[in-house]
Amino acid sequence: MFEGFEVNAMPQPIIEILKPDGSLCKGADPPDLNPKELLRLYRTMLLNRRVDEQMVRLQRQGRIGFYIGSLGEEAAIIGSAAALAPNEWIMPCYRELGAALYRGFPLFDFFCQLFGNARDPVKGRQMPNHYAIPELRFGSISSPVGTQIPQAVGMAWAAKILNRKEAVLVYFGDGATSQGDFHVGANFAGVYEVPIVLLCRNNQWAISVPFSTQTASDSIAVKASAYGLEGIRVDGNDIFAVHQVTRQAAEKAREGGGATLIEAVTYRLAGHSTSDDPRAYRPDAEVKEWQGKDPLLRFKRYLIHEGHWSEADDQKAELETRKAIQVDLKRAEKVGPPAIDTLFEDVFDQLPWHLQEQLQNCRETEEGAFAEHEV
Amino acid sequence: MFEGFEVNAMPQPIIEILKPDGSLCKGADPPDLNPKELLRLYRTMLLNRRVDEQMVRLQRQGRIGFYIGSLGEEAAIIGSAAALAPNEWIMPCYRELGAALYRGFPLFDFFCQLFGNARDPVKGRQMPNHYAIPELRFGSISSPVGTQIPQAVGMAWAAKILNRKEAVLVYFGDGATSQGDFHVGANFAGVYEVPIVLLCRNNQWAISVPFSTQTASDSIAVKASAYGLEGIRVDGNDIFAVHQVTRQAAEKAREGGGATLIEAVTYRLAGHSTSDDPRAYRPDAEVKEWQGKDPLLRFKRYLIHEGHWSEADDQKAELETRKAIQVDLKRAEKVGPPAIDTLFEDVFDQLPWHLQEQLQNCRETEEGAFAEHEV
Amino acid sequence: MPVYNIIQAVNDALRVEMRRDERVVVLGEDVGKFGGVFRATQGLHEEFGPDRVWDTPLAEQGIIGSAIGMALYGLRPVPEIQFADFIYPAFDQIVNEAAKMRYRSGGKVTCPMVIRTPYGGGIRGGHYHSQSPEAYFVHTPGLKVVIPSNPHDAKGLLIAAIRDDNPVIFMEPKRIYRASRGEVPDGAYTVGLGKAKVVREGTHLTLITYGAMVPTALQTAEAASDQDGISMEVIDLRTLMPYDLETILHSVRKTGRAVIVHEAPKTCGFGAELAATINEKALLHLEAPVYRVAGFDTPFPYTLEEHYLPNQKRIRRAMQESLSF
Amino acid sequence: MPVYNIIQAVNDALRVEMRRDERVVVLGEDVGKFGGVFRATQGLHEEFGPDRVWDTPLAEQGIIGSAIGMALYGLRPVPEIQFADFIYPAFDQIVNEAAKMRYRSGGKVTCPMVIRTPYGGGIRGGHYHSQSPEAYFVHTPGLKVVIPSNPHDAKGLLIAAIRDDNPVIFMEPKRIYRASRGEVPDGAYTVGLGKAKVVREGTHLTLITYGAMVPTALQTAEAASDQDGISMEVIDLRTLMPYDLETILHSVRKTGRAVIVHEAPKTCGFGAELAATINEKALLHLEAPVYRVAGFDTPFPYTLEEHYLPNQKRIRRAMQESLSF
Ligand SMILES: Cc1ncc(C[n+]2csc(CCOP(=O)(O)OP(=O)(O)O)c2C)c(N)n1
Ligand SMILES: Cc1ncc(C[n+]2csc(CCOP(=O)(O)OP(=O)(O)O)c2C)c(N)n1
Ligand SMILES: [Mg+2]
Ligand SMILES: [Mg+2]
Repeated sequence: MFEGFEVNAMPQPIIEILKPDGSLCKGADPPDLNPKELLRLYRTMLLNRRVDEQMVRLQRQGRIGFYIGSLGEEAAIIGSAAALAPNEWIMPCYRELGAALYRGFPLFDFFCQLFGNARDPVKGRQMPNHYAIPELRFGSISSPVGTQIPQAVGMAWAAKILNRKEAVLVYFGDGATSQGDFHVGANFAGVYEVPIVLLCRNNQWAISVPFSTQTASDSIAVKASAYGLEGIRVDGNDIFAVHQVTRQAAEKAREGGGATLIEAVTYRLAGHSTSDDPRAYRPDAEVKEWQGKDPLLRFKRYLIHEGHWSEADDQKAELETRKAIQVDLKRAEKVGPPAIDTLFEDVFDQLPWHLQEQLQNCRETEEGAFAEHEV
Repeated sequence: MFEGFEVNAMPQPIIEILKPDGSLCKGADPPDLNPKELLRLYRTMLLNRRVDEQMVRLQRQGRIGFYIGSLGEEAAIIGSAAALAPNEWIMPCYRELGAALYRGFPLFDFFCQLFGNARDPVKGRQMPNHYAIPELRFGSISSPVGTQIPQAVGMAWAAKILNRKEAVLVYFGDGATSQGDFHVGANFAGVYEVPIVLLCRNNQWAISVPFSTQTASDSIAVKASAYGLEGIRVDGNDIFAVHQVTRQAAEKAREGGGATLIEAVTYRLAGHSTSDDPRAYRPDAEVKEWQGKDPLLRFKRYLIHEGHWSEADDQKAELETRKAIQVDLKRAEKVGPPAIDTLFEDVFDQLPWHLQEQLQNCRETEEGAFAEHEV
Repeated sequence: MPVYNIIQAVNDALRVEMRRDERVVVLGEDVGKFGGVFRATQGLHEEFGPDRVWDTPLAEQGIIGSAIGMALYGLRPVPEIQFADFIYPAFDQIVNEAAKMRYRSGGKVTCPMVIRTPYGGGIRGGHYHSQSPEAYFVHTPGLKVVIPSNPHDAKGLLIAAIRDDNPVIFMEPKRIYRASRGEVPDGAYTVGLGKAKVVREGTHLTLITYGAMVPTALQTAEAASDQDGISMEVIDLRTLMPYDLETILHSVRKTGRAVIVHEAPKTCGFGAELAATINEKALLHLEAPVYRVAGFDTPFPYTLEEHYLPNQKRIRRAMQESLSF
Repeated sequence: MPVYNIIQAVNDALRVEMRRDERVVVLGEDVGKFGGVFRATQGLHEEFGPDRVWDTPLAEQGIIGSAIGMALYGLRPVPEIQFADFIYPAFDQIVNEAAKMRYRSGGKVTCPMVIRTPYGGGIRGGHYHSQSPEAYFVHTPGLKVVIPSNPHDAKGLLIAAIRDDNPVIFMEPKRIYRASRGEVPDGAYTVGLGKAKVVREGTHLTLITYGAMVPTALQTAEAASDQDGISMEVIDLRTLMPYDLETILHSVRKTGRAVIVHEAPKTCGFGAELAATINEKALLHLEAPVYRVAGFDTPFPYTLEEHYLPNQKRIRRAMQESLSF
């Protein structure tokens, strides 16, 4: 039959810099990050890892209702977030705690959000891990998969309209690329050449659905061609490679070069969330194989090998990290629930008559409850 | 910066067989269609063209409320429809009258639908051009752009499940490719390898929006790569090329080879519909250029050159066509509106209490009206 | 004062606000050079240029999704959905995202935007160019819903909506887009959201309606007073969320009778909320049940649309039932 | 008879129908090998194989769009939407396509399918794992809407829905998925769509509710009779469209008082339709206004969900208001 237009025949390089053993790939230029920057990245990854582990324990103990972490995906998240300027917007999915921590999200605020207590920045209205940090240019997290993509494109479009030389970074998973929102977001990004970096954490799974059932395309990166975008595949467990491609994509965006779709090839080492048991649907062997590619260990080896870090430093850092977590966790766990009045705030900028009425009705019905709930 | 994955650099051939002057392209194998088949195709194209012209006049005269035609796109539509077996489903957009006529859609039924009268197959419930001919395996036409795509994929999927060796053909425009429904439909088609031909009539315009604003990709065909599908570009004004690529894609589908995305490059010579005035947004020069590529004229020249047809035959055919149109139009225009009771039918298989009550109420209120409206 | 129709009033409101506030931008299918399929954005592309007015690809979820992003970034987008019937691909972005942004972020993130869309029947548009989906949005906490019935209100309400800090669904009565004409003040003025208007004083019965049904209601009221000496009060709600309960109750307490008129299907339509609330708050003042004259619970038809839509006959019938109860 | 919870009953219904009818197929996110995030499809993939049970890509509009196509082709698809909160990307396919297919084609094309989806709060799911969107679908002509409250009805209603020739939205009360247990007959049986059930007889007041609110209503009724000797009749609607008007009116005419309870936001919720219709058809029997105890008109909260959801306190309060009116 006629020669069809067979894109998938093309080879797709995966960009790598840092090998699992902590050494650099042959010919790869070392990251131009100074030791201070390198250690900030490492400490953030370490913190992200330990917070995740600790919060999963907390959930098992019934102290929080739910948790969703990023075990194994820290490099893809933190490496990319670090490539943006602090004033540039990050539009997250629900796994980018590392990006928030890199920008200085206080652990106390995070823990309060997990508890949904009176000090929760989002007032106890969303599930754990669904915070919003606009003061750090970090968007509001939502559960519906993919909705942040066209929104982020709209933000980048606005930045372009206002002639700000800013890039926007949006995160999403492999599953999200199947949604209409990914399609329209990427298509608008191409048509209006907006300054955005579309970063897909391809962690191979969408809850129990493997990448092979998500799409028949060879990769996520190849989808860029459908929108006239540049598509790049990068080793998502390689913090240097992720950082470098993201920085270049962001720079290109700032300079009017438009959007880039980056596929960070990584793996979700844990269950989808604390509600999930992955043993029901995937082989241990696969998990083991990816454990061998641990981004944190890889980075640590590099730092030690380069003399920026030592086992002693590491133990010290581990202790500090644990301590920091314990201190804020204790404080956060003491805070009571939000006042019931807060239920009615923020639906609109003001309380319309029907909400005033419902608040009044709720007040009267709950009587005591209000007292109980004061903080 | 890193070498991105630049698909758009690739050349994309447009498959052609029949030149505008009616001769075959060098090296192209002549269509394997016998004279009878050739003339059936031609007569259908001619009928499609004359019906469109006549109906636009009818609308201008206020005899019908609206019309949407396919001027200039007849080859893309009829050439592809003819490549399917009669028992294979066609899921149309709203411009595929030619496909329906090829399958034997009676003009009388079509005209009754335009009038929305008592003999309208869809009971006067939809705008002109929104019919349904399941008895000819031709789906129900809907206005929302793109919705038929995932539906057609579901039909092809069902055919596969039931081991029918059938292909499904779905039509849509260039604008439709921007919808989430195109994305999910094509993605599902790739994942489940369903026997479908996705045929995009790229007529360069979506009402007033040019293809260049619709997407930044080089073509529609290239989007196939995002779904692991084969993508083909074909001259949509070349009935032989369209027929051949569609037949091969359908054959591939029946044999378990999965889905194909065909981009038929054509042009909407008229306004979007009778509600539109294209002079407000596009240059005459562009229209003129495409008039020179007229698919009907091209085909006629070929037939005459090959001795299958003559000017005399053509005049005869024109007369017969006009006559056929006049006869059924007269009959159709005489039919009165549907009975008011029909308003309440077919919401569900049966009339629930609330619709019985509303019918009763309507009956009583309209009294006379009912009599008036009897056919 | 110039006399405008509703389209001209909408166009004027957009122009006035775009001149006043750089942050106001317009996007949608065919809204640019072409000026919109109903011409509501005509001339904006010329005056404000390609950086404030865009034609978009054919994707409602992309239009609303990116408009939300623009709002998050600080702009005041006014996206157009070409027909309300085509708003559903954007439904998730509207009800799960725009509507909940402020609440879910603890009030830290807002998305002020106005989604303009023509709604309603009477133009021989059949299933997909005639729908009235307002109840879906009224039922969604976090959205304001506004429906003008005349040029003066259209301009004043649209300007108020653009200046409002909440997402607003602004539904335009396309059936009377051109038929409804009236004096419209030059320049900027607002008609406050949440305020209904008594467009006809009366004593026997209260007709509550909005949008394209207001003229029908008024004609029915005139006919009723001429032919049967019945005095109907007619309320034009103008804003459905939050709606003006006070004006409604004040009128119903006076007349003791209410009939609600809207085009949307009756079951779970906005009229259900009004009837339920009136009964909840004014039961003892009611001399008769609150009746609803609405579209039938069927998809919107083509040929018989004038029988589907509330018309004078059906409103008169409900009036008589109420008065003779 | 085996004792099942609602999930097991749903699973059993699917198995029974898939054994009976080859055309019945299941698709959705994580419904295959994994058996669904709530385990409702557990074992189906093993028993019926990869040609009748599929995991799909993460795209609700793709799930429903292709399910519609399957139905058009002659299958009986039972797509699952993982949470009702995520049904909106498929809203256009549901309300503009599935709901209108029969009508717009003059009755020539039908699409019998059952969209299963868990709905409602009480599981600490916050905004996006707690919603009750039933009113959107009840307001859409062409859709049936079914909501069971116990294992017996869940199985019988789901089987009836699968055999029904219309598109059915089948909403499952996830809060009581496991908590609600009861005897479930083996094999196939149906509970007719459109028939409500009086789950508690009473004389003073009628509580009308459905789904996860039924147990709450019953507990409130028990408490009211124990503590105040008040006799409440409780109606479990089971089907919302078409709903069982006769059973409702029969009860309200007897008790003269009605309170409607649902989780969804009050404004334009299904309770509005019931209240409006009861007032329309039984005004003279009413001793008090019909009250609604519903979710507040806010997005669904997280920490304070038990205060958001109708609870015994709030139902009791409405009851007292009604009785003391
Ligand atoms: C619209 C929508 N559908 C379904 C879900 C349920 N859900 C939550 S996460 C998830 C999988 C997401 O996979 P992916 O996009 O790859 O992100 P990952 O979790 O792997 O980071 C699903 C199906 C949802 N949150 N939103
Ligand atoms: C969801 C939706 N949005 C908008 C419209 C209005 N509309 C009707 S046709 C059309 C353009 C379609 O362009 P294309 O897909 O290229 O098909 P063509 O008309 O060129 O054949 C638009 C915007 C619609 N019918 N449905
Ligand atoms: Mg994933
Ligand atoms: Mg087109």
